[in-house]
Amino acid sequence: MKMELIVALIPLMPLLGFLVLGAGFRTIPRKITAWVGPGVILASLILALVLFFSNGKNTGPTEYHFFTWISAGELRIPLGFLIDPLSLLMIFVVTGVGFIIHVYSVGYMKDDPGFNRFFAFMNLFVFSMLLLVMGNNYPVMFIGWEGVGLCSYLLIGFWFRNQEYNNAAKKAFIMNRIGDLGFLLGMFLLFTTFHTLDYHGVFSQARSLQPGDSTLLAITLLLFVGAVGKSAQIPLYTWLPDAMAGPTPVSALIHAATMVTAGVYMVARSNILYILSPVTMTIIAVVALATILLAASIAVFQKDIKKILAYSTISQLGYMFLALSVGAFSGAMFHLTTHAFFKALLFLGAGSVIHALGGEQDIRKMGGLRKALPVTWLTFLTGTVAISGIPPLSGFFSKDEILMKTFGSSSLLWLFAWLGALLTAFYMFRMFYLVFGNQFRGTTRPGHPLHESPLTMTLPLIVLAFLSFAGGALNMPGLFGGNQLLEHFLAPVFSRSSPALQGELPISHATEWLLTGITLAGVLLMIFWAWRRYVVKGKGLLTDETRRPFWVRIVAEKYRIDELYDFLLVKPSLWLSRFLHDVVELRIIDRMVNGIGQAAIRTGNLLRYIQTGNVGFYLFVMVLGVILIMFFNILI
Amino acid sequence: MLTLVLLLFPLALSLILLFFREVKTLRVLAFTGTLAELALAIAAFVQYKTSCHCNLLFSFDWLDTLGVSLKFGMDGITLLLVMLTALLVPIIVFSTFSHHYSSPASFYSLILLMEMALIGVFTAFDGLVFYIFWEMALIPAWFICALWGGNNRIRITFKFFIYTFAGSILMLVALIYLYFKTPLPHAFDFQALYAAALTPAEQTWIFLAFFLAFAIKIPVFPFHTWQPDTYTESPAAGSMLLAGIMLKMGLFGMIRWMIPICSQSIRQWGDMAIILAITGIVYASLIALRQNDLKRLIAWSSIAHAGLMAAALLVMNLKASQGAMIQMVAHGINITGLFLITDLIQRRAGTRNISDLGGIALRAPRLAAFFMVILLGSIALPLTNGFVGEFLMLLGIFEYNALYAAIAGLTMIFGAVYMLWMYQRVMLGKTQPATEGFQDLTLAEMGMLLPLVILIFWMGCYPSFFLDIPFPDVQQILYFVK
Amino acid sequence: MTAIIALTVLGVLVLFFGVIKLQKLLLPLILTGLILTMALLLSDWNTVKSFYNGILVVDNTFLSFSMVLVASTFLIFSLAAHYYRGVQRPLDDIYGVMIFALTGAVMITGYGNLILLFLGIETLSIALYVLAGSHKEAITSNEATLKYFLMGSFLSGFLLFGIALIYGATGSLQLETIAVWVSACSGNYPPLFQAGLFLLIVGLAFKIAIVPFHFWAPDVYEGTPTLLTAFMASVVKTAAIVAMYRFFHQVFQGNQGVWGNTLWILAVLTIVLGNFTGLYQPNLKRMLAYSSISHSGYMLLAVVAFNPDSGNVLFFYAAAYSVATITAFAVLILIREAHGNDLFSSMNGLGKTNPLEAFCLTIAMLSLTGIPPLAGFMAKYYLFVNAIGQGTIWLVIIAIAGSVVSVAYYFKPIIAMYLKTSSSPVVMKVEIPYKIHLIFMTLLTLLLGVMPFLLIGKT
Amino acid sequence: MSTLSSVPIDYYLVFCSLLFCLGVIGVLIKRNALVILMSVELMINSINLLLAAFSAYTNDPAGQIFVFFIMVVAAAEVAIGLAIIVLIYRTTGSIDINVLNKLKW
Repeated sequence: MKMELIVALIPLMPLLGFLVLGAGFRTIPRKITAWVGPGVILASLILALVLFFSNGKNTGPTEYHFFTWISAGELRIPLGFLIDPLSLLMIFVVTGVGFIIHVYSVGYMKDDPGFNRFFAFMNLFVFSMLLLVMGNNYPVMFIGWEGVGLCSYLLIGFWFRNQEYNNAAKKAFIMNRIGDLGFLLGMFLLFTTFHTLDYHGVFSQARSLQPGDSTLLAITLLLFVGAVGKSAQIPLYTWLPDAMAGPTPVSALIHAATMVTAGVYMVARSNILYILSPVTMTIIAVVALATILLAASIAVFQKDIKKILAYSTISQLGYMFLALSVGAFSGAMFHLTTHAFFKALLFLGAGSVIHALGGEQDIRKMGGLRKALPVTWLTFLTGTVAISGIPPLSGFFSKDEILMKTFGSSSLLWLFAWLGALLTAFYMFRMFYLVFGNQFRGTTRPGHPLHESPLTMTLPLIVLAFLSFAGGALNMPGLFGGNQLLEHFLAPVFSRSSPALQGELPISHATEWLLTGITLAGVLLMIFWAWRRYVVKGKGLLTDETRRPFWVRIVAEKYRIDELYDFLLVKPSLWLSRFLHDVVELRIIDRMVNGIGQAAIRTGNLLRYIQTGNVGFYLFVMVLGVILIMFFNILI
Repeated sequence: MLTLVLLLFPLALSLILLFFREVKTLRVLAFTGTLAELALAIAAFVQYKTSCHCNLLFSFDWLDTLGVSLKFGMDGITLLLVMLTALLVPIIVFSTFSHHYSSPASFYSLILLMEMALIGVFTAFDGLVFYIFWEMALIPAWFICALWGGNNRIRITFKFFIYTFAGSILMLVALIYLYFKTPLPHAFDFQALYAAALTPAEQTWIFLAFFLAFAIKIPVFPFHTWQPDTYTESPAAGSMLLAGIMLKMGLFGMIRWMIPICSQSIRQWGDMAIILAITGIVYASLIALRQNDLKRLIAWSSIAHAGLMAAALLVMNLKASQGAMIQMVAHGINITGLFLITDLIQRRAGTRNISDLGGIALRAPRLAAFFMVILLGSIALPLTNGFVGEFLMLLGIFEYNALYAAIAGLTMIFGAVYMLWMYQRVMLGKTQPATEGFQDLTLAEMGMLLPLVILIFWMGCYPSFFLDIPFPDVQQILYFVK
Repeated sequence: MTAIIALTVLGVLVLFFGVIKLQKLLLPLILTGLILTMALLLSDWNTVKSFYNGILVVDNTFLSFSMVLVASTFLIFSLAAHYYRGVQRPLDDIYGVMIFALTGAVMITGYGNLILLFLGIETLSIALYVLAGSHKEAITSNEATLKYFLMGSFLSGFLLFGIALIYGATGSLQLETIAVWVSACSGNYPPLFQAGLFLLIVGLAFKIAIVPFHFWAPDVYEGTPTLLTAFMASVVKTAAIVAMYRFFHQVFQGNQGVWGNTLWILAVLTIVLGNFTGLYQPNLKRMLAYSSISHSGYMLLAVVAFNPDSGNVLFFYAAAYSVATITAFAVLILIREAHGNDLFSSMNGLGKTNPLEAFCLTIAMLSLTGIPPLAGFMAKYYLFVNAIGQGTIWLVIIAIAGSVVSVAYYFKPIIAMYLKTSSSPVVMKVEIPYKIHLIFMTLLTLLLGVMPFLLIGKT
Repeated sequence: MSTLSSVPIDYYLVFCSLLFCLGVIGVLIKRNALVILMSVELMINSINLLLAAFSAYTNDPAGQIFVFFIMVVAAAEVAIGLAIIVLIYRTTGSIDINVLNKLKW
């Protein structure tokens, strides 16, 4: 089979699925959908594997051009794909995790009237995501970039009867659009500097630039704005928690595993640009840390199981950006991958819990589900342990690597990252204990007993649990005698920027062991505390919240950031809108226009009174006219 | 010759229609006629493409004493817009079948007259002929809007007429003035006008005259005040004709007549105009945020889009101009689609007020899907027609001045805000009393919307086809400017 | 010359027919007579003759404008049958006087001597005094004729005084001789001559209804029987403007003279006042009066921007204007019959009840506004080209501003007819010939707009 | 002839102008149609005199011929004028020019 075809088919399969399901979203029976929906994703997964193994040895980048998409003057934007380790990794994450989640959804959405619509959108999402990661130039990435935004909009607002959900969806789309504008401007600046938008062209030219070049600074910052929007970093993160309005598989796929990591991918993709603009890197680092701590701290007080996971996602993304900011691109990609595994797992697990409780999401009404949902319990535990970073689970390795690299760059950064890690462990186990520990606090509806989810849901859980358990093997650090597979695999992509990385000081194994030890100790301590607090003392958050100290309340209310934005942006723009329409438009501009007309009519009304109808007057005026004419022409 | 046929066929048809009374026959005649016109347009396109870009010239010395010659022709720019016109009019005609307009004969014949005038405007290669058709287009437009419009149509359409008339008549003076500056023997032919020798001052005056005329027609802030009311009060067909095609007259005039003739003064004063246009983008978008009337909201959005196109043309670089060219078509398609949908909704729900609507998607998923697609087109999502244009235009503006691009780019955000808000209130949520018994699209209606949707994706996925049509001529004009 | 004789004879014949009680045959006689005159005029096209040692000059200017006058009269007469349907009294006097008025008008299109100018104008005016009052019973008609007479005779006094002074200054009444004298004094004219010149202008301005000598127009138009108002608005105005043009053309050999600024100002005044005052008129007839004033302003523009081509401009403009105006008056007559008044309110819903008439009026209005592709537009366009060619661009800009304003009142009837609905719709009974006549005039307006080359550049 | 030309032309000019102005003033200040008519006649006659004088001085008969024409026309005008005045008198019972102003604005 020709390579072009395979490469083309990888994204086209999901598109096909979308078209089929979309066209017949009223007619196609669920059975078929249940096969088509996941089927197409599986197909592209297999195709990806074929692609991978067929050119197994040469991991060098290969570009595929299909046709010229846009062309004007010297601007030529081909619709082309770039297959290199980075994009391959992303393809695997997207199709792999995507497939698992599709399977899960078959069970999860079983009774939903919008079954076909759901899968159509999901396929569309995968298509856009694949475009995003496969494109060989920024505009094509942008297609996917906005496409996934659209899908996220459509899927968050999937149950569109509920205007709350719709608001959440709208919020997500608009916040993304804000980021996208940054991305767009970044692209424009790229084009005006490099006169091309192909990765190859841009990077090859960029390498010749001096570090700290001001144009590059601007470019990278603008692109980063896009990343911030897409990957829910400060200040554009508030849409992600609300995005939990969507069905849980959506949260798992889009808002945990894939879409939100697009920003990370984009920065990693343009690593050379970022390496060359240290200022941006610093800014990213600051933003990332702030996000980590902010999100984690909020997560500690959340009551909605999905919201907790959402905030945890935000902070994990923060870790990825942190890694990027210290130039540990492969580390970031590694964490991206493992995170995809365990966060998807956690979401799906949460989904299974919610499913079991008939839609209940408040962890105060849960508890003691261990007996009722053994599989879910076990897999969820795996996820929790993984994300908390306890060896030998995947999360440990990826996070550990990031911490190391951070320490390598600056110990202060490391300190905050470490704090974040502790918080993570705490809120994750808090949630875990509240959901599965102690007794059941909620109420089961009659005829709807607590039950384990069907196989279509549990099987994906198990698979993901395994992945998040063993995922660490992908990139076992040298410290533990691993041979950093992923790092070597990705090396060709980041090698270009590695020369610039030589500056970083190497860390001795001793320090590494020490740091790991400290981290681990802290994490275990946190888990213990969480256990004391929520299992032994059995506090089910039943303490009334009014007696909390002020700062706690602030944190519990998410620092009132939403309110702040509402006050700073939404309200003013609405007020401005009204002002412009009622005052500027009607009172000033339109009145001026009408005023001219009315003035004319008034003049007419005045002038017509000259016509008094009195002959004497007429004669007089005429003579006057004659006299004037004579006067001006002859006497002067 | 084909050009002449293209021009006279609608005229003839509009006269023929006057002799029929029966509504059915009228509809059939009008629809088939406009389809035939479309076929003619396509034929013209093929001929143009195949016969080595000879621009199908038809010329007849009309007033040789005054250097006026009835000169019609086609180049890429023209062709694109003629095709747009020829495509949209049948759809518009089709959309009227479900209405019962009083005195249908005159209604359809006016629509055809309008089509003729529009094609005349686009195909005119002679300054005065251009002006003549420009004014001519106003009459049927006014009658359509005034005769079949809403309640306080008289005041509003009158304002529309006198405002646009006032704007364009200054252009006449400018044209005549140019005429005397053309190399001997004086002529109105556009090559001659391009060659007119002007002092900077003269050029500035002429630029102002042209700009006023076009700015009012497009409309560019702050000359837009006639537009929202007119779009709102007009019958559906009228709004579509105005927004879908007539708006393009102004933009077309800019690129065909204003830019080549007064490029110097645009370089000098253009920034003012561009700033106006860009202000208009933000201004209109902001106002659109709070509109409760569907049509009005679309009207405001149209002002925003038009502003972007005007700005793009005024920066006078290839990308922006190409973007503007394709965006003209895209905007024509999208806004027609939006008005069609509005019309469908109004006819089913009996109201256009966003606050009274809701939950239509529950009852009419097909409509929801079509609406969503068109909406995506108009908020410029990649792979829809809107994106290509906006990308190119913003890129071009960015090259001219990054700040302008940044501000103009806000349209991406605001557009999403008000459009999605509107969609949410109209289509999503729970059903309202008005939308309880909402019917989904019939096959006919889908057939009406399908061409638009296809074009939206076609232009989005493979825009090269459309970009290549005007490219040589745009390039030539811009080369001429340099 | 033959034409003038023919017309005179025709007038006499009309009266004679009246005496021998052949009322029925009056109109056929007149119409054939007019056609005959047309033929006569056409017959000596492109010949330049002068009669009575230069008192009357027959050249293309004379011929073309005479044709416009005769044609307009023809159009008006073909309305007469309908207009005087119910009237019992013999009409030979009115018709006859109309013919004589026409004769006077034709005379002053070809005068080569100020005596003939004076005679022509007086023939015209005196006839018009009679016609204005021809509706004896109506007090408005009386008032109209009184006002017209008083002002007319008064102003013709000025005209005469002007002629006298010119005579005194130049020593001749013959245009050629005056021309020689003028070219001799090369630009700086003695005050005596200037005074004469301006008094002459004033006298003619009165006939053309140029501000501030326009006062008679609205009142007299309104009071005069509509048919004759049409006559005044078309024939008289054309004749007078031609007289002015001819004087400048002959005497100053087509180059600018001292009168420029004065006429410039008069033109501005006329355009502004005519258009603005038109805005507020409640009834169609008075509105048309003001419209005619503003149009005399436009015509004056051609004289201000004086150049050899002005004749063509005036010719085309006069033709286009006359046709449109007569059409408007033709519909006005119908409306008056149907409603007893011509308020805009009484035109409501006309588009429904009488689509044809409404359409014709609409076309007339659009043509007067100057909307392409109608005659009015081409006329204005030609005028503006001519003026801008002479560099009077500001005057043109004022003129177009005026025509923007004029939209406001020209659209009043259109809006009334199509957009408003009347509580008690009256369907006007119109007999076929009249309809045909209307259609004919409307087509003429369209034709002149689409094929202006038929008339442009022909004088 | 000699007697005519023994007076300088300027005298005629001034005198006739004065007469003319008198006529004008008469027209302006009087409200009686009949008197106005007479004033107009005065104006015309002043012009006649002027023309005659000019023609005498330039030895050109045209002027004097013109005078005859003017007399004729004036007569006609007066005839019409009187007729109109009579008409007005019949309808309004007065010959005050300001009584009739139905037509205005």
